[in-house]
Amino acid sequence: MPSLDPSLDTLPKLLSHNASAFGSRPAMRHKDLGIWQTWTWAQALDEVRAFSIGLAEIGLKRGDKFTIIGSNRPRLYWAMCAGQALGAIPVPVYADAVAEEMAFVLAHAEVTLAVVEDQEQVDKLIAVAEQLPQLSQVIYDESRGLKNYNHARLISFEDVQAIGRKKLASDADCRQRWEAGMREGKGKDLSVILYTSGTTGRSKGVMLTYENTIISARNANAFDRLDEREEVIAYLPLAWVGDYVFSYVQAFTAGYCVNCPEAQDTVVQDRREIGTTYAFAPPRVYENLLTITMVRMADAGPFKRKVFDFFIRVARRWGEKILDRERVPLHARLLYALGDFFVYGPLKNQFGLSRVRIGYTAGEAIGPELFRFYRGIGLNLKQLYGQTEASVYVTAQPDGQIYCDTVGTASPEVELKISDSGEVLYRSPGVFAGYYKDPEKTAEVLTADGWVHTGDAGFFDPKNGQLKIIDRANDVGRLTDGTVFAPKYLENKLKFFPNIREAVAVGAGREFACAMINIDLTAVGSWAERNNVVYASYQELAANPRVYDMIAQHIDETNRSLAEEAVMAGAQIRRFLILHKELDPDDGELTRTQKLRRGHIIDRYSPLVEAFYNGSTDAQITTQVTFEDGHKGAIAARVTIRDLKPAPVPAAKSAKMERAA
Amino acid sequence: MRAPAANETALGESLLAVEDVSLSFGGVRALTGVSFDIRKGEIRAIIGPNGAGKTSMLNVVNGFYQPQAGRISFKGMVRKSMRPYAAAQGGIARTFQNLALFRGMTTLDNILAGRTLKMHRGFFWQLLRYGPALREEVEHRRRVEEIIDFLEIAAIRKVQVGRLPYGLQKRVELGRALAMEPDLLLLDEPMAGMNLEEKEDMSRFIIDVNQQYGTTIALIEHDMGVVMDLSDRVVVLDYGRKIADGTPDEVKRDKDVIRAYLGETH
Amino acid sequence: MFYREAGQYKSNYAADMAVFPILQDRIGIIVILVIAYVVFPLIGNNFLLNTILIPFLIFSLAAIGLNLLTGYTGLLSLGTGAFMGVGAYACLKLATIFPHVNILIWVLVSGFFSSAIGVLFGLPSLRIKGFYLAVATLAAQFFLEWCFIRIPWLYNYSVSGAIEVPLRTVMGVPMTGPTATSLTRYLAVLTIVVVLTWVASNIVHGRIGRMWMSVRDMDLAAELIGIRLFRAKLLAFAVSSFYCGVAGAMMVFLWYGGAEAEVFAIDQSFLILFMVIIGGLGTLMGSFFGSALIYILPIGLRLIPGNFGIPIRPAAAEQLTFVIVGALIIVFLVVEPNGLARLWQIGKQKLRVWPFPY
Amino acid sequence: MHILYLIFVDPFMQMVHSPDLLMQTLWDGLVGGVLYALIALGFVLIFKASGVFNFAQGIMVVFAALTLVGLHEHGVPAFVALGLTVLVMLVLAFAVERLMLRPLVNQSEIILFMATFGLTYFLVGFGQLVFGGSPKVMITQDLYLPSGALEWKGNFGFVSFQKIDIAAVIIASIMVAVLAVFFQRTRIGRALRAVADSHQAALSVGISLEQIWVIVWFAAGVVALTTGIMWGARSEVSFSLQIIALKALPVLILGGFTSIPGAIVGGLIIGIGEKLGEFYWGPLLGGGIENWLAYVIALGFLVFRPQGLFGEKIIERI
Repeated sequence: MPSLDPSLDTLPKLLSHNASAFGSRPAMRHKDLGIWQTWTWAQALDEVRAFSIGLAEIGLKRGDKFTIIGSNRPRLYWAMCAGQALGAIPVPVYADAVAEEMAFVLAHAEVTLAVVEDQEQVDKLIAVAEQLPQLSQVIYDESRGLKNYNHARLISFEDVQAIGRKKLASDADCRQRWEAGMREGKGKDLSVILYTSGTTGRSKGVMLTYENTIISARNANAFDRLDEREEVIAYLPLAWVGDYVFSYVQAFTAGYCVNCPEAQDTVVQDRREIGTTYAFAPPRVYENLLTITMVRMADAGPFKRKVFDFFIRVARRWGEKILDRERVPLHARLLYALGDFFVYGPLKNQFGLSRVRIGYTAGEAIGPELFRFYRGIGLNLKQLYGQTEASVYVTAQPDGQIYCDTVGTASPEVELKISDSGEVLYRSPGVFAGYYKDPEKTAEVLTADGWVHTGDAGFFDPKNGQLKIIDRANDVGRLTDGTVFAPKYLENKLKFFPNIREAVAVGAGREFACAMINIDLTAVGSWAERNNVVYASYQELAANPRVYDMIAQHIDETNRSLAEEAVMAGAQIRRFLILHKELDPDDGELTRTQKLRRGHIIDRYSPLVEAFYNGSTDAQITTQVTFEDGHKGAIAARVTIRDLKPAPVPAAKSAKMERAA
Repeated sequence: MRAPAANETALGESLLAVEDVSLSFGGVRALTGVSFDIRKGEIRAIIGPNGAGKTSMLNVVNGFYQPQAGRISFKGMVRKSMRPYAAAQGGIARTFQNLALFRGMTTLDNILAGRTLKMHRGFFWQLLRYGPALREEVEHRRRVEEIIDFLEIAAIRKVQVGRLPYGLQKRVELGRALAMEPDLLLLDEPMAGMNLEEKEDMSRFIIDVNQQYGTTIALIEHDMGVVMDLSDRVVVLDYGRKIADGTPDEVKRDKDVIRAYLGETH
Repeated sequence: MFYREAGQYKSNYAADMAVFPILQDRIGIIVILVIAYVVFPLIGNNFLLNTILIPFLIFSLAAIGLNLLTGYTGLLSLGTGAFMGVGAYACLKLATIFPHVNILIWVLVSGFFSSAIGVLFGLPSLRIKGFYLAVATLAAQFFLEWCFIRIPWLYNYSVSGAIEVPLRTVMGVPMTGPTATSLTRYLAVLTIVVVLTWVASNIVHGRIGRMWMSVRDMDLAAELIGIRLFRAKLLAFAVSSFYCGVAGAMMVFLWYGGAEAEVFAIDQSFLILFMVIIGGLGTLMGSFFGSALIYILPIGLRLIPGNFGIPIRPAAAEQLTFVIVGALIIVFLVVEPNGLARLWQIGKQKLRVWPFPY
Repeated sequence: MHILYLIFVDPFMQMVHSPDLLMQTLWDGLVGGVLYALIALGFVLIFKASGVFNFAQGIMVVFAALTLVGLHEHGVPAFVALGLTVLVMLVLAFAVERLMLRPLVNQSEIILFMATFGLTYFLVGFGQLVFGGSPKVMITQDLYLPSGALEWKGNFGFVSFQKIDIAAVIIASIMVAVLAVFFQRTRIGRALRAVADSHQAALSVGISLEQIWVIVWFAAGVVALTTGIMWGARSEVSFSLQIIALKALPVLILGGFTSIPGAIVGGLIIGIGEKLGEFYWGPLLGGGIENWLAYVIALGFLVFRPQGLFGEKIIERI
């Protein structure tokens, strides 16, 4: 493995380098108190140093684990760096996790100190305090509401910095000592533990060294020619490797500016104000934007709607070709230019995507139609395939070689291979050092010679040599008649409809495929308004027969498109139901990164699954739910099941198939 | 959580005291010989059936009405009656039973208007809106933004308040009062016409104001539950007379109070 | 549609509180100024400059003046005409007594005289509001009008009893009087209006503006947050009258080149009030819209029949104008009581959220 | 010293020395005042019932008179013309309610006020367009209104009363009486009074706001017509009258916007006041002070009693 220039092999070192290299360039912005508060790299270093020394003063030592809990705030990023400068290891935790989940992770990681955002998080920690004896200090950013708390183990971010500054002022060579201590850090050192809320079972702590993340970040920057001029917005969970690498490590290596939104629900607005140049988001985010678009346009005047639809069709027809610099007839170019002025430009502008040079979708496969839509309106959206264990980057699509059904070629310094069982394996400098305190799980995934089992089934597309992921290796199944059944593939197709938020396909080892649907409350809600369907709750709306009709049409459409595809034609959806509750990470149905935990869902809703196949037209179901405030309850419902006619497989195609067969 | 605060205010010295104040409009008696005091740092509730003269009391305190008889001592200074401007300068802020916002202005401008007394740049600079004037604007904008953040109304910063839902308008009005950095904050039915959630928010804000900024608060409120767990001390008016005064529990047990309220219900 | 706001972020309050925070708007303003200062002078014939632009600008300024009082502070005034008159006569006296001082300086200074008078007649606003105050301002209107006629000293004892504007040069260029070209006068008017509009926007966007609007929206609350109502109102009268005064002075010196007291009669007051209301109370932009509609429209009406060769008596044309303007006012109030400026705002908003409906 | 004499002594000396002149002045003032009162009455009616500050009242006076004369000029018999004119005023009332008030319902006062400005302009233009702009003579005889003067010689001098003026005073008084009865006795009248207090109250009486508006505007129209006839008979029918009509405003201030007796008393005070002022003090200022004296009187008055003579004291509540 190539090792790094020892003067730049840890993030704190990179920080001090940036402070001198791009001293006056913005390192971070935060929409706070109505404006974008800005910190240059020099200022950032100063903040970090003060806090870091403060931490040392209150007893954080090399090798200690400390956690970061909260939304994307400059101070929380600085806290990570400040700790790392002392040789301590940050263990960020999902801010929306309920107290118990936190307790598990923090206990498992033996965290001694926590830097949290506000009262909400402090309360969670207090709630599980007795499970965390080793947790000695809690540092909070926002003092709001904490005035009357017992401050024995509680201290504010400012105060810690104040301690640090006082130390700096009083003790002349403290600064040098800190520098020296920081320099002791080595590339091979453990830099962070990221707990993956894996789609199966309890989460495991992925240990990444500085080298892992820094090298893959470097490569990624080179791959997409990212430099200090980029603007990105940090809005994804701090504890997700994507955010860690993308808004921390890559920012430090490239020297670009990270912008923290005012609040979760102002992200779109804030992204728009900043006009980010480099975007990185799970498909869900693009999905939501599209949903908003469709919903709003539905309310627009007929003329506007006609214009919009017309130009969107133009975009579908020519957009991608133009984006990929293919030859297209003049009239198409002209039409597209018009469309760009009247629709695409404004649309991208509304979402703050106008200035995006490169947009990645990752974390989960993206619905092809969705993907094409954005490429069509001229957004250079690409796919990448990554894993926490790989410090994100496994494969990515180079500019100009974009296919909606592949995830690209191997990223720089990454070796790929497909096992005989069809599973994707890789080896790279980014490969993790192992799961924390879990050697046997590590052994399962990480081979002696450094190969990692992704657990995803895939193959190299013969047409373009790019990797193609079908599904989780152990999710791909077959129907009893032997047709391949790739649930995620179906689900993605369904999820393109703005009205469908989540879909769970079942059918492995069954005679036909079925789907459980989560409707999208925004989209269906506004549809309900327009068609004056009255409803009091999600449950009520979900049960509405007219909603069923609408969803049925969507699925018919999906079936028709499935019928087009030789392989999938057999796996059309014959029956479906609309779930009486929204799938929710708090109930373990989704991961914190909003990935479906299909296995869990299928046995959680087994009565419904059974009903699919015993032909009954509805089923009674009672489910445990966890409410916002953490306490549990149960909701019961009678869920209707609908039958669908499979779309006829086009004669020509089936004929071909026979010949092929 | 409230307990410690309550105790220390019990000994806190009096910030404002009204001594047998009487007020009448052309023969109609609104207040008759009412006396009570408000101590530094406490939350003081004024309750009573409709038409008990609660609002009139507040109007006397911040100088909107001039009582015919009685004395008002504020910060040790004794007056026959307050004058609105004097009250404002002395640090008495006020919200109103049925909103008195500047409907044509944005949330931001409404709250900024609350800073008027603290802004001094002369006319000339205002003409240029440059140099000192601009610096002053900016500096006060920062303070206002803190209040906006505190009241969680960032989203409506630049919306005309006339277009806001009732609950939010109430918040903006509170914000305008807070912008005056008052020593004494008079709240006239801060939760009137609010749903449960809004009420909870508002209660939280009131407590936070009292704790964060140590602001003394006098509030009129109908929702007994709210009054009982917000306030340190309660004074009860009925037909313009004071019929009880003391801690929430004392007042709850007082039979005059009970009668007054039962009397009101039928 | 034209708005591309992505990437326009504010990292300090000064920028966030700017009058035109959006780049595209700033560009728009620049374009307008270029047209006003370059294009019009180049293509402008006497008719355009003298009959359309100069009066349009002057009325706009007067409208701004009244808007500060009525739109921003909520004090209805029917004395605008008279306050303009004060400016005009003051300017005449100043120009006669100190012939060698730059006339434009006097045009501005004369504003202060009408401020003084304005404050004087604003005094009743201490006690009275609304229509009562409006009638009080009528007292000013008629009293001053009477002064203009009955005090010969004011019009330098000219036999006609009218103001005769003397020839004054600025740096050798004739600025006022018969020999002054319409171009020089146009540029002078334009500059004064631009500068004063800028100042007005500074005032209304700052502390004083907020003070005034507070008084307008809820004077009791304003009082209780420590605003001295009386001062605020008098200040409004002073500033407003200043603008009207300057407008009046310009009207006589840079447009008519001579005028009788009738020019400042009550009809003038009403006309300006129309402009303010139709344009939009409490918006500076509205003042321009209003003056454009109310002043330029009738000109158009008078021209149209001629252009289409329809024979029509000038008198009849005059009366027809009355009918149409009257009807228009009602129609506009019905369609958009908040004036043209509001319509403009709505349109702009639509462009900003395009292609979305909201 | 001399000026003080001229102001404070001399006028009163004159009054004493020639009481006939004084009497004449008072009479002229009285008549003028009555007519102001009538215009003010129109204002009050409308303001009470619809809260609209009807700036067009003055114009309605002229318009009514103009219509009457104009019709007669086109050969319509006087009383038919009178009837037709009344009809026109009714149509006007309907038109105003339909096209102006209804669309502008619950807009702010100033907007409605502006609308009546629009109405004013419209009527001015329209009236002239139809009947021509030149001043006209009121058809006094055809309406059997008296002309000439009653002359009355006393030992202290000689006073002349124009018969038409006497008629004016009488008719005006009748008018007021009728209105008073109408308001006190009739159901509609009571409804109108109710509206002034609260719109719901009015509805409870079983009359829609729209109807009420039509009624008051019509009533105001009729009052305007009467005023127009009287005034036209004294001077001439032309739009210069509208300036005089503005005099009704100070009258309103004295009397208060909502009080009928106030309008009358105010009218008299203004009428007499300005005549005396003009006659005895005017010369000091070179005359012509009639034009503004009324307003200054009103203004001075306002400062001491903002709510007007008969308006009740406002207690501001928050």
